Amino acid sequence: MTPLWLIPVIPLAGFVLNALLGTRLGKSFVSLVGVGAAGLTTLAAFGRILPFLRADRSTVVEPVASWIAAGSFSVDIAFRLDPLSALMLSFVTFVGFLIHIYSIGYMRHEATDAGYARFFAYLNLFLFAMLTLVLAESFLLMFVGWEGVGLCSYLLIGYYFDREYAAAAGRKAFVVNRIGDYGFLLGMFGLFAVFGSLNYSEIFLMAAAEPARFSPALSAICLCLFAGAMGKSAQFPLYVWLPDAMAGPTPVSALIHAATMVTAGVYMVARCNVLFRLAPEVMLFVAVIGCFTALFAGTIALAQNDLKKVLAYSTISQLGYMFLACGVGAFTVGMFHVLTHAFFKACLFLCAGSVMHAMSDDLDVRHMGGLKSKIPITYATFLVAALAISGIPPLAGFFSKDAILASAFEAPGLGKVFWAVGLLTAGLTAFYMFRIVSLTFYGRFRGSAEQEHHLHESPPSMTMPLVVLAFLSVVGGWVGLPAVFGENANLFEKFLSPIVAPIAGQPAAHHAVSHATEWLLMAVSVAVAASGIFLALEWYAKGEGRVPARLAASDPGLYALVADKFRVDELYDVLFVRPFAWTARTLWKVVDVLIIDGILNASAFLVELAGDFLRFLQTGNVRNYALTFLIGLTALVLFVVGAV
Amino acid sequence: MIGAIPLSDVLLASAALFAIGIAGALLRRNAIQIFLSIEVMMNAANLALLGYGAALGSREGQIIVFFVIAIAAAEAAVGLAIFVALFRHTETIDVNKINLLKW
Amino acid sequence: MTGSFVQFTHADLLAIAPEITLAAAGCVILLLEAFAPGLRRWFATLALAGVAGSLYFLVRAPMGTTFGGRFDTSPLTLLVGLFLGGAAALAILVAKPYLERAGEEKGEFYALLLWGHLGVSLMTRGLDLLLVFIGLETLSLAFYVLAAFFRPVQASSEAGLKYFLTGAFASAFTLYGVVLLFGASGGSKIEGLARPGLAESPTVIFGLLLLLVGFGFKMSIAPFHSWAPDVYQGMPTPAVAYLSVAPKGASVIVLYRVFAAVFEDGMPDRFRAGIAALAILSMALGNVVALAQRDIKRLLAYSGIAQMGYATIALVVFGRDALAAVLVYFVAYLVSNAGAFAAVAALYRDETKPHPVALLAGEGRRAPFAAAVLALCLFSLAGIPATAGFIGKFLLFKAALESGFYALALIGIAASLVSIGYYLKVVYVLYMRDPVEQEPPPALAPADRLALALCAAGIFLLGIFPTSLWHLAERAAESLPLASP
Amino acid sequence: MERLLADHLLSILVFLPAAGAGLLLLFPRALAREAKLFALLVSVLECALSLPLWWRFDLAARGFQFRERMEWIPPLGISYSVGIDGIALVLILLTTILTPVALLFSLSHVEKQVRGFSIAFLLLETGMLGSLVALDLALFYVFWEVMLVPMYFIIGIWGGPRRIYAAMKFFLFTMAGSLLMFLAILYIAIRHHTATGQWSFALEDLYRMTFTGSTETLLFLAFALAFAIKVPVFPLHTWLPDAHTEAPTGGSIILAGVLLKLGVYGYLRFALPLFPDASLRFAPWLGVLGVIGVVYGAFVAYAQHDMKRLVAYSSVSHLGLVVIGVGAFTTLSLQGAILQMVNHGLSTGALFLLVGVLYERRHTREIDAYGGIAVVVPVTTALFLIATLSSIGLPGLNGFVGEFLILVGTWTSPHRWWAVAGATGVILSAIYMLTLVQRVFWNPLVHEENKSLSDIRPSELLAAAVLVVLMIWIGVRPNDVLDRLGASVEALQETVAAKQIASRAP
Amino acid sequence: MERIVFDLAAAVAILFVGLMVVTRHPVHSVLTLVVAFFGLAACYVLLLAPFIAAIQIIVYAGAILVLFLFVLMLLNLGNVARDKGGRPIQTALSSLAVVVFAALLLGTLRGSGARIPEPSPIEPAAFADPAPLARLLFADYLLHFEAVSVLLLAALVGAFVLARRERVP
Repeated sequence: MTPLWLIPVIPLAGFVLNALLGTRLGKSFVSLVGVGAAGLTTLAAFGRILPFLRADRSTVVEPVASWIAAGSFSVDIAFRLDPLSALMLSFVTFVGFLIHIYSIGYMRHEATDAGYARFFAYLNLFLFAMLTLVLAESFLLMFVGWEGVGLCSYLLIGYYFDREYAAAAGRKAFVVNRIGDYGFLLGMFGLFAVFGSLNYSEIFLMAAAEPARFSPALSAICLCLFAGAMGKSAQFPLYVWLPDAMAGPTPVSALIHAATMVTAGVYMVARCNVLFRLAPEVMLFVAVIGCFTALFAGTIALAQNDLKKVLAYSTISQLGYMFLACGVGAFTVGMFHVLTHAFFKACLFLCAGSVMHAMSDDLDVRHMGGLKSKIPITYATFLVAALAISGIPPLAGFFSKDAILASAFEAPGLGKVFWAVGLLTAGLTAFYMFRIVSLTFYGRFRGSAEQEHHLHESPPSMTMPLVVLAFLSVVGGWVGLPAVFGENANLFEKFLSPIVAPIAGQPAAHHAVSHATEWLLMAVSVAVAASGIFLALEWYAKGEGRVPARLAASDPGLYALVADKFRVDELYDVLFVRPFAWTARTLWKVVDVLIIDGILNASAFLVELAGDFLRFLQTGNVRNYALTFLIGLTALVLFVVGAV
Repeated sequence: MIGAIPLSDVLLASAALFAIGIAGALLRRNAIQIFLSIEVMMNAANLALLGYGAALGSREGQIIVFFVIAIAAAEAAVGLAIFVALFRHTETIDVNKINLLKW
Repeated sequence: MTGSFVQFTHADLLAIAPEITLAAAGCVILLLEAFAPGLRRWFATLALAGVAGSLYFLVRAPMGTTFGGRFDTSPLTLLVGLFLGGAAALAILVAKPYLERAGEEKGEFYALLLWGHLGVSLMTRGLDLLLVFIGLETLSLAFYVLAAFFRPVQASSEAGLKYFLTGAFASAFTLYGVVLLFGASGGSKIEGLARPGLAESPTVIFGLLLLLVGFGFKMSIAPFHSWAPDVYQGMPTPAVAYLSVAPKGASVIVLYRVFAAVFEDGMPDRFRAGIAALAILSMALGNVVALAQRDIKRLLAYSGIAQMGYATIALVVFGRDALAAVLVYFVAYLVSNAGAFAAVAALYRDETKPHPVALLAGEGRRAPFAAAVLALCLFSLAGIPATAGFIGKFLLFKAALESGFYALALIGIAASLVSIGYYLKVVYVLYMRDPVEQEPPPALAPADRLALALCAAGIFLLGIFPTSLWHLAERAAESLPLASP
Repeated sequence: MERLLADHLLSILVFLPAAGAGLLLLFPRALAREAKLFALLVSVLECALSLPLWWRFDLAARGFQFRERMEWIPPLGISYSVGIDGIALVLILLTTILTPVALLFSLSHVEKQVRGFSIAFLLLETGMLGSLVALDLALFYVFWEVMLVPMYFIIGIWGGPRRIYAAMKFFLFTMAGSLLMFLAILYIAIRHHTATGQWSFALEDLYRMTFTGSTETLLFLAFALAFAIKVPVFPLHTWLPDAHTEAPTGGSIILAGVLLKLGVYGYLRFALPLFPDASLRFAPWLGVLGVIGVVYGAFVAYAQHDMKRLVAYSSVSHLGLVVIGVGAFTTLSLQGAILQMVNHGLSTGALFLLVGVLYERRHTREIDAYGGIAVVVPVTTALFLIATLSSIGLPGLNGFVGEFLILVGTWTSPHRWWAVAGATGVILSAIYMLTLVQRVFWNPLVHEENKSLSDIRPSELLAAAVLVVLMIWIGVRPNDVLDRLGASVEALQETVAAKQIASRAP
Repeated sequence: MERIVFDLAAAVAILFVGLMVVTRHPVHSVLTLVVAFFGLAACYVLLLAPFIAAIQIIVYAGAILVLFLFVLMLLNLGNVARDKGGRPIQTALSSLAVVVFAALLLGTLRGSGARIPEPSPIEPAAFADPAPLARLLFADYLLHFEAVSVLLLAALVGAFVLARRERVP
């Protein structure tokens, strides 16, 4: 049985090999090492997961060594296997593996061996970081992975570093994440101050044991932690980096910015559900943020013409869904959506990559159209994934999304509002997904001639993962059938429920709604989704987009605003970026140069000046010397004897 | 007190001479006159010495004067020699004009 | 009057032997100059021998007072004598190659140097104001002449004139001071001043002030300093090397002797405040004006003014430790300052021209040894640790703080911060500028090399192992009736 | 021989470089390269000799180890007394490692007056080590000042265009501080003399003294000023950008790597234990200045268009964090602060080194003169990236551990908000460092002359690799360092606490 | 009676010293100084120091001042060094300083007479006798005597070095 630490270490080894030798040993070696590492670690992972599933599924903690021990502070390098990490582990490794394979085909055209090696090295490094994040037993170790994935995303977004926008996007991603991590850090400080430890097991046990004692401190702490999640999982207002992140190669977008990394925030919140549950107001905050982000991003997605941008905003919106779920206390549901989303969103992105491939790196949907026949596999898989995300039963997305809406509905307080907004968003999702579907695959080709000439289906190394992911997008949801299909239908719920540990003095809040209501809710959401799809097809496939054009024309200002993503980036530019630069310059030029050095140089100068004047007392005339002598003497005598 | 001269008179005279000497040293520009004034200052000192000597009935006063005169003579020799040496360069001993070294 | 009334004992002879040696050495050189000028190149050696001899006799001389209590041989005079002898020896070492370069190697130079040196040692050993005055005048006369020694050079003659006029003027005041003290004590002996009540008498205070001013003039403390820059600039450098060190030390000793006699029970506050004012003025003025100097000899002159400001702190503190401290300080000052002038003498080519700092540019590469020693001396003057200068300042400031003169110490610190400015400026020119002089400086003469090496060694030795010197100084300080804190 | 090594290890360490410098004096000018190699050899030997300290160091012991004591100037009670605790130990290792690194880099880049350069460098090492091991205030002061001279020459002779100004500023700034400290030292010794009747500058003796009220305040301020200038603490930092920028690469490495640390070290070793009450009273100010330093340094760094200046200001920011840790004065924050000093030495040293690599090829430090050079100098880029990540505290590398300990320690202290404010450093540092990386190594490759840049040379690579390895090592196994700090830090805290109680007592 | 004579002589001395200071022509000032020195000599006699008085006449008035005259002639400074005043600040400050200093000096000296202890009565004639002076000189002041001899030698050599004509530029 493989030790847990081996799972992250395998890709790390792959990274080291590729980083040091990759450039010299050429592409085939690199792909071998890179994909091999991914595959091995996947095997290793499942080598742990399957027994775990069969066994009693109790938490396993495997300490490796003491990492930091100073005074009262001590953190070990220890890994943890429990349902939650098992879940993440499973799809992170598997999807990761698939995307590695996909990358072979996708990056084939990469000019230099160096670049190719770099790419796979980064991917492996990412796997290492992500797995550390997932398997960590302590907040600090998780933070290692947390920042590690941030670094990889930074590197991979900026993979085409010689393009300024890519480099800038990478930097933006890192900095914005750092803002979130700042919160995460403070949260950890708080945790250590309160619990005297950073290990999950201890903290959660203590918290669950005596909620009354800890809950006051926890609201602030959870808020800080959630700030981290907002950064990592691109929630409003920290989502701005994710759209830009599309500057990276498409597999990266699929793996990091859709399937795995961005869900780390949700994972973290779910991981800390005990703490969050002790901070209800933060829970509400989470829900609100999630809900708002879902709608907000969904709206923006409506008016984007860049295929990947649409998917990016859709990702943000879906992440909002997940936080909504967590916010209303349905952590397992949130994680369920994480899982399904991983499948169909990865699939969508990879398809987009394949489209891009066909379109010779053009992503503007306005240049596409009628690709259905040219790239059938891509089309088919894309369609499936689109249906899945739109929430059409019995595809994966339907179950998870429906579960979220249901739990929002049953949630007390603002629950109904959340439900309504969620529903609306579902409609939007269906609409914009099929908008791009129609624009891309239906109608006639709108691109340039030689684009058309180049159009071709991608190699199997790329299409094969598509098929697998599409398949998963179909069946992925069946592990979590809603209660209406029988009490034990929801295997997922059952599997994951242990992580939502009971808190002393709090009833395990589970008030199921009547089956009737549940059926009704399902029906509604399906109806909304279907209408969204229908409308999209009507307007864009059949209507060639005349209706929306007219709509846009009717209120160009509004349309422009949406198309410009509500100009949030511009706003930030005015609010933060420019003032920052200005302050920096001012502090330097005024405080440093003018004031401090000014004072110093001035005083030095004055002394010199005094010297320059005083030296002219030395007139060279002996009589003056005699005079100064006498004056000095007289003054002295006056001072000393004069009094007498 | 030996002799009929009150010390106060002597000191008064000596002080006056000393002061005038200083004045001369400061107000003259001619090196030789400056030096003469300095000689006067030394004589003022001698006068006071003798006055004190008489007042104290001590001969040391006279001894000191004796030495001072010797020293004065020596000074005169050296001083005048320096004037001469300098004069060969500058053709003057007006100290206002002698300020090659300054600042 | 039958029989000799000349009273001259064997003890007297032993005591005065050092001075006799010096005088004799001077005469011998003079006679050789007159009758065997061929032996010129041995004069320096002879002079050194004279100094060595006088030191030998000094060490051999039995402790105690002689000549009817008018002449002192004590640990104090011993240490001071060694200090003065060192100065003289260095000056002679530097003088030899220097005079050769300038084509002015005359016996008179050494003779006058030796006699002036004799005068200084009389100053320090005399227990009789008249003797001190005679010593002072001997020194002065000899150095008036040495200042003007380069007769072809107008600057030299002018230096002579300025030194002579100001010097004569000053010594007139000194003399009047002696007179007043004589009038108060009824004798010329210093111990005669140790009579109760004298410390209150205005006449005595007046006299003391006149002495202070007169010797302050020799120490070149502000505002009696004006002569120093001009004279140093015009005077042959080796003579400056002596003049800038030895008489200053001697003057401090004299003042300490007299004050110790008069102020048995402490110095009056106003008097002390007056001296403190002089100290502060010197430190401030010297350092600030030095910043503006372009000529290395003038710069060193002003640095010397400032350094004497520090030394004057010892007079303000006025105690046994302070005296010991200032003795160490002066030994350190000797190696640093004389070393600096030695290096200057070795680094400049044309003695008839001024010595602008700028000409030193790049010598750090071309004359590494001399330049390094110069830099070392400057760092020592600046009081950087591990050099002699640091130990000197260390002890002085320690003494000041011990007696609670915090303000004085603070001002001293501030001043020395300023001083670093110009010391570093010279170092910078030496090492961080490209040469301006076409041909490299003349090869270092053995004598110069020796002198520089001695100074460097001294700086490090004193800077790192000052213990034995400190013991000497402490013993020396006990020779005067001083209160120890 | 073995015994000699065992008994006088510290003395040998301190004076070996000086001896090497002495031997170098005998080298003829012509043998430039040999001189360099010799100096390098000496420093490597030094490094090797310093390793035994590392493993022969007794982790549990509270007091000073490897003690040596001799009378030096008995009448003044000045003794040659040396010894180290964990704090000194790690800094000594840092010194003995950085010096050969700096020399190794200079090997291929210093061309003029090579012999002088090597001599200055070795003397500098003696000065640094001396002031790290000295347990006698006078002895410490001597080494502390002696350090200035070689550094003055290194900056002034081998520095950049404005080197003279920088050298002067460096010297005068530092002097201004230490002269006051000099008076304070004297005063303390005098007080000890009046109290006990004998002279002593030995630290243990003086630790026993207690001062009160304004006296203590003034003394503390005198010490603190000297150290604050060295650290440097805002607003006394303006000498640093000039000195760092103008110094030759090797000099910058040592300046940033070691000299700055001596400020903090001095504060911990002298100011704190000697004047616990005052330092407690002023701790808030210290913390505030630290916070200002963190933020201010970061902002100003962002505004720079000279690579070295940017790194220099980043030092201001990083040491601000260290100052916060010292001000908070908890076991964690102190250990973190000391560890962070090492980290900063490594990462900033590496940054200066790599900037130097570029400078030597392109002879400009203007950021805008570069851009997109990652294509031409991939290895340099990779190394620079690692150094950057270490300096912005990426977990897994050394920087993070120090930062985290400082902040978490500060958080647990009464001054929680310092941690809140100080932690903004993680954002700010990312901003300015990554901007630098982007503008230098990424973006399109526009400048023609950059297209022919040659990548890092073996000797440079070796130098940089040493640092990178240490970064990773400390990042993964920080305990190796922390274990050596624990006891000493607690001992320090006990000394202070004990004295505070003592001074409370009437 | 004696006192009046003394005061007169002193007055003469002071008067002529004053003249010496104000006369422009150096030769004149030397001559006036001669007169002043005679006056002083008279004072010395009245202060029971006839021997010193003699020296004063012979050495001072006779030798030194004549030396001055020689030099004046040698450099023939008759007219060169005619003093044109000038330097008002110097003059003003000097006068002020001198006045203040003189005031302080007089102020101090006035009181000092009283403090003098009354000496053992000696016969004026005996006191004026030079013989004991000589004894004193060679007994107690022998060292001084020798020292002065060195001083004179130094002065002699110095004057010779400086004044001898050779290699004049």
